[in-house]
Amino acid sequence: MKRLLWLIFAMTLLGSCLLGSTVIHPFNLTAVERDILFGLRLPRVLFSAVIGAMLGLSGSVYQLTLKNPLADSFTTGAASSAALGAVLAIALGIPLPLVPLVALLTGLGGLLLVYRLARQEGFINPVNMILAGIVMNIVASAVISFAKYYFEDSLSSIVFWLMGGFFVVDWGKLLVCLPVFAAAYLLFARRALQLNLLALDEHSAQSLGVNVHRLRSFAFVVATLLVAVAVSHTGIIGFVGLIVPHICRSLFGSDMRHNLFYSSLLGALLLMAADTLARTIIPGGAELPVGIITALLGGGFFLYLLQTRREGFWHG
Amino acid sequence: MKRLLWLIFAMTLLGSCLLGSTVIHPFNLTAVERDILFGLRLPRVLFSAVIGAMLGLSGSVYQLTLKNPLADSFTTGAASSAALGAVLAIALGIPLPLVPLVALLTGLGGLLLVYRLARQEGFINPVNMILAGIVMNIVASAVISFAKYYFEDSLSSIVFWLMGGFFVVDWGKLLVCLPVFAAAYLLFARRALQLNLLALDEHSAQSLGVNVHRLRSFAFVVATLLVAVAVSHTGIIGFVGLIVPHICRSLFGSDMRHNLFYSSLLGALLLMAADTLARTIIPGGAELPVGIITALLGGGFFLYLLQTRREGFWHG
Amino acid sequence: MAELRVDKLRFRRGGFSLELDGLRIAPGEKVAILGENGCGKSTLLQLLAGLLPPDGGTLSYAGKPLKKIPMARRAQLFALLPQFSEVIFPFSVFEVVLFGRFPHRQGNAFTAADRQLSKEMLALLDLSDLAERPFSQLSGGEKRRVMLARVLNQQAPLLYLDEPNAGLDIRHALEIFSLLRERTETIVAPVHDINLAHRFFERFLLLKNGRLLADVPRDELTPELLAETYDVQVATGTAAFLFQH
Amino acid sequence: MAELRVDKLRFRRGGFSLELDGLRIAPGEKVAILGENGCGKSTLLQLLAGLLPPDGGTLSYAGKPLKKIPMARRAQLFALLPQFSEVIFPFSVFEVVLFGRFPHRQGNAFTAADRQLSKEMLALLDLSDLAERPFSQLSGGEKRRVMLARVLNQQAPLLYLDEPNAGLDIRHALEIFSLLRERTETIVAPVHDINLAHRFFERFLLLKNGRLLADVPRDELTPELLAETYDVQVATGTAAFLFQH
Amino acid sequence: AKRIVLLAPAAGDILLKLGAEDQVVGVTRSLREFPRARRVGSHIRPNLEIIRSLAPDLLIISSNRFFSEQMAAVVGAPVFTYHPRTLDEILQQIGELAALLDKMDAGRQLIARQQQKLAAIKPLATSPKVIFEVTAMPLMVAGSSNIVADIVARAGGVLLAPGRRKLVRFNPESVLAHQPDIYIYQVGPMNQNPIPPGKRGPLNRLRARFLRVDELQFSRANTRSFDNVLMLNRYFREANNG
Ligand SMILES: Nc1ncnc2c1ncn2[C@@H]1O[C@H](COP(=O)(O)OP(=O)(O)OP(=O)(O)O)[C@@H](O)[C@H]1O
Ligand SMILES: Nc1ncnc2c1ncn2[C@@H]1O[C@H](COP(=O)(O)OP(=O)(O)OP(=O)(O)O)[C@@H](O)[C@H]1O
Ligand SMILES: [Mg+2]
Ligand SMILES: [Mg+2]
Repeated sequence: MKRLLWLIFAMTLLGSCLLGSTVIHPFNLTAVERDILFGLRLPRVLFSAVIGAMLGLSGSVYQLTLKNPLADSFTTGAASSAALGAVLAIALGIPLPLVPLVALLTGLGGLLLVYRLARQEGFINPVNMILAGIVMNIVASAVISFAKYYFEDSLSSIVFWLMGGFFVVDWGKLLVCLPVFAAAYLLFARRALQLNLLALDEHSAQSLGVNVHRLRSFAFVVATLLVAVAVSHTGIIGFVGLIVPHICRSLFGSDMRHNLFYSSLLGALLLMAADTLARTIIPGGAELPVGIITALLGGGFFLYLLQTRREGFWHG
Repeated sequence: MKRLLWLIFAMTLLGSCLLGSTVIHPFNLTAVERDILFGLRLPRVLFSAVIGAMLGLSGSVYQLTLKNPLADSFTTGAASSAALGAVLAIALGIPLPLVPLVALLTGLGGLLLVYRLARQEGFINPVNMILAGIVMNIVASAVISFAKYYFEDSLSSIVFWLMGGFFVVDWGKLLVCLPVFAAAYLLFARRALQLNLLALDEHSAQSLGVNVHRLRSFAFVVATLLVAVAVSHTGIIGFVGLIVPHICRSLFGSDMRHNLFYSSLLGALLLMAADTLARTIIPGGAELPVGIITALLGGGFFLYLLQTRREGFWHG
Repeated sequence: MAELRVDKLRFRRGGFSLELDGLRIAPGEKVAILGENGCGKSTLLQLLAGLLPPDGGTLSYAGKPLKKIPMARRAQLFALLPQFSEVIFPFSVFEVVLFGRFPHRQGNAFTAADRQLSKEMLALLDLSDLAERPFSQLSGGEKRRVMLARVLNQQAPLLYLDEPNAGLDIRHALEIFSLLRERTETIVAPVHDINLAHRFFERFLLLKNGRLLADVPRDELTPELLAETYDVQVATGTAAFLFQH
Repeated sequence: MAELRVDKLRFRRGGFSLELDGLRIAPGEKVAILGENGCGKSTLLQLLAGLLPPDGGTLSYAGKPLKKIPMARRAQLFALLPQFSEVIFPFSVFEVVLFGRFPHRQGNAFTAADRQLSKEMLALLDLSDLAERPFSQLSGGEKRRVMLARVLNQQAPLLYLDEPNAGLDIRHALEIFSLLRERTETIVAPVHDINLAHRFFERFLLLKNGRLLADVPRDELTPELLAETYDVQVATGTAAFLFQH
Repeated sequence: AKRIVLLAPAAGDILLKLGAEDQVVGVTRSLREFPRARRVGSHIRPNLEIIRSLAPDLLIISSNRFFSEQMAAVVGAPVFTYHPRTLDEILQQIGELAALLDKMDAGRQLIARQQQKLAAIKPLATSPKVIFEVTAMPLMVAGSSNIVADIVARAGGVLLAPGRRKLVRFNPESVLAHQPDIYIYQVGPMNQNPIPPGKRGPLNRLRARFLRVDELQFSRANTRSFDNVLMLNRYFREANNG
């Protein structure tokens, strides 16, 4: 199963590199083709895979730490607070390369706020995290709406940025995101066993030697960082973080050691395939926003699983 | 407490009628002023109150039936499926008075789909409702994104419509929405005792004589109808349905007999006040999207409660 | 006559199957269900209460098939204490107990009489001090007693109590069992404490692997039967504490 | 010496307060905590296990203050069976039991030895047939046994078991209690079944309203003491079934 | 510039009139006037790969600054932003474009032709108060930085512009309170099938003339804007005469 998935992944990667609005002859590259392949397409394909992996991974962790099947980067306020910075940066005309930085900063700010709100007498519990996330999400979304309204000249830029996508990718961005993902993945994977225990009640987990509050805080902070980095580079790509972990739990079991891995892999696969479709499906070079394809591919598969193997999703 | 709230409500109502981009002298109405007051302002104020009440009421019911503090008209897919119709209608240039109708139709379609997906061997349980709602939300949002993308000339209309607000209000619309709200409120209020029992586990509730599956289906359908009607007339006004029920539970206890009432009243109050601010805060007749004010007022109050009386929110 | 009749009941779920060929429970009988973990006690109770649809066979109460009795009416006939219960909103103890009056509500509000009854029920179960406490802030046994109070408050003539003494201390267990014994309700209750069951119940259904091993009155509950049911050695008459209410 | 020491422990929550002036529990002791519902047994256990911060007083294990023992180390010293437990994801029984090996993990995976031990633990608790079943599809007593298996799998020298026999049938209760009696671990366990506790435990803490009423060995557990603890009348030596493993 | 990628639809008209049709190698999908150019996606979301494969030496973009700059950096071609807010700026940008395209003569002629159109404007006795509806639902009207504001002003009217923005979300009751003389509403992709304002509930009390215009004629700031000035000027005069 794992090998099959890797195979599919590799084939999708290859296909994504060769398909596109301009044809590429792999054995007979012209200079322009090489330019397009290595300068534009390959980084974009890899980037979409990394972002997909980031979103899948963060969703997997959020659902566990918040103990809620509806938890994702939206409900925790992480996506909106990062998006807020980007929107303001775009609206205020801050130079391009700084936009992800500003987004990251507001994302971190949001994280801090949610974290402070969720803590109660030093403890952090799922219900409080949810309530605090709601607050953050409300406030950030309100400010984003205001920016859309107030900076009307930037409205279309803002809306399309928010829609998310891999617009202009260079190796530099990839060099930022890949290490962030790799670091986060390693940090989580090293704690996969402990993370599993968060599915138990707090006392059981704690008496097994897991510092539940610290682990929850840690997982929350790292997942939010992932989301902030992803959102700051690509805008809001919804639902990947929500459905991919459910799909993986249903297919590969609840064990977080698998869920972390498969959520990343399936997230990468989904986003890579969706982006390839998004840029090739309409003849004439027009691109669909990737979120549309993601939703249709992912949503369709989720629907199929929901019809066929409902038990594996969530206890209840 | 109840009396105080009614008093505040009445005062807000009065204030909302007198405040606006044109000053109204209540004891000395000119013809134009009378025209504005009775033809435009009063219906709008009342309409905002009714919509607020609808959203608050539906949120209160959703959180109970889905047993999830994150449940609202978004997570159930109700808002997006209704918005979908409106967006398509706007984009395709269907005459404006028909937009709410189309929205209502897609809203009902979405409701049917979610309902069918959530049923499993004739039963309907919260986790399935949540998963089905996720699917609906994904699909509807994807199609909305596609419409934004494909009909880019209608982008600003779509975006501003989605942002929500009380655009063109006449007594006719009020005459549609008020009875819908009243009917739904009565239907719920008559079942308030039974609804309370949904907070218990399924077996306890059922053995107390509540047909849990039927009641859940009923509550879900009526709440979704409310949302579909509200969204179809005013676009998406977020968070009212999410935070108002939490605030009311925290202030007035968990009993659904109170929660239904106060969620409606507070929803009405919040939206009425927010709309009044939205249309008066910028001098010169320009309007802010009401969602911004709603989020700031409601979110602020929620934050305050979260800091001071966390226990009353949700068991856990 | 408000008799409970079970005929050729069949139910399967996963690898587990339950079969019960015939059972009559007369009004006022106090029936304990004994059997080891996973033998199907809770499942049987849920079937009897109409919460699980059987795969075959018929259930009837007072001559009327259970299927034909509307759910609202059932609640006036049977009350169920599930093995596990939950309350997601921060309701108070009093509110939870008051829920028990739901099947007898008049209109859409509880009457003063309902409140009065609930208060008495709280007193009966030694919960008066906890009336205003949020349900979530109780100890395990206190929660269980609240749920019992809710069930008794339902005033149904037939009570299904899934391990009514689970988590209760000995005084409360005794109080509640003697209370139950003196009441006129029919009681069907899986119990794990056999000595307690033996003292307070008069009829015993011995269940094993989803089959009825025996259906005996108190004086026929022999050590041999118990040994067969539980696969343990049983003796009688050995020294032990005896608690008296 | 791996002794558990408690000095001047103070804790309050809402209207409830717990005070324990001094307590020593020696390695290998089997201590039952007796007391009525809400007297603070579970709270005490959580305090001893370091899950609740006390408002005053000190707790130490093997001469070391509990606060100074890092959480990961604690899990190798104490294991806790909470009164209620939950699992939100559809984990299998085997996976849940394997979790018990967490404190002894090497690196980030369970070893073959861990799996082997877990299998043995499943066999010990009569759960082998259920190994692949999702935890959520078990009966109440089966769930409880799975959690016990998880706790024993932790191989800690000090076990806090909150009502270890709750929901267990008599055979499994006996099996598990005799198993526990023969092991070398220190055991501290609130128990409601006093006769069972009396047979298998050697020391008794009698708790009432958050205060220690008595701390006695088995032969000093008199009917009078029990009567005072539970406010019931207690006699001895009356006829009852005696179950033998 | 010999290989132009045109991402600002409004500038299409000017390039045609400057006779630069053959220099345009890529256009967005909404421009149908350049049949030989390749489609490079929509103006908000152009396709980078195609643009780069066209090897352009000039990008003409509209106000979508954020993505355009980013894109230019990747494509490596100079960028011209076409974003005039007034008639004077249109003329100025025509001149700049002409210079870039090496069509100075054509540019001068084009500018002169537009100035001629303006010369035909006749003064009005009184300036009508004008509201310009961009979309009916939600009600949004043109603000003072919209090209419409300058068109109306040049035609002799006063645009009731409630804010220094292009679009303002407006309050129907404020329309009543401002009592405009002329209510212009555009019909087109942004405002499809609006009910004529005179028949709309809140506005039917308004004593104003209602003028329906074509969105595609009005929303793009180019040479057509000058024709619009003449048209409105004529209309205002008729209105003043009853
Ligand atoms: N979260 C809480 N907040 C406030 N009070 C609590 C909370 N949990 C328990 N209590 C109270 O603390 C006291 C001790 O509770 P504890 O759970 O320790 O009792 P216990 O001896 O274990 O009882 P049981 O036999 O029912 O399990 C009780 O009076 C209970 O009502
Ligand atoms: N949801 C479920 N899906 C599949 N099998 C189940 C489910 N719930 C229970 N079972 C199985 O059905 C059988 C009977 O369960 P039941 O809960 O009736 O046992 P019980 O006699 O009440 O046991 P206990 O004494 O432990 O409460 C058990 O073998 C159990 O594993
Ligand atoms: Mg059971
Ligand atoms: Mg306890």
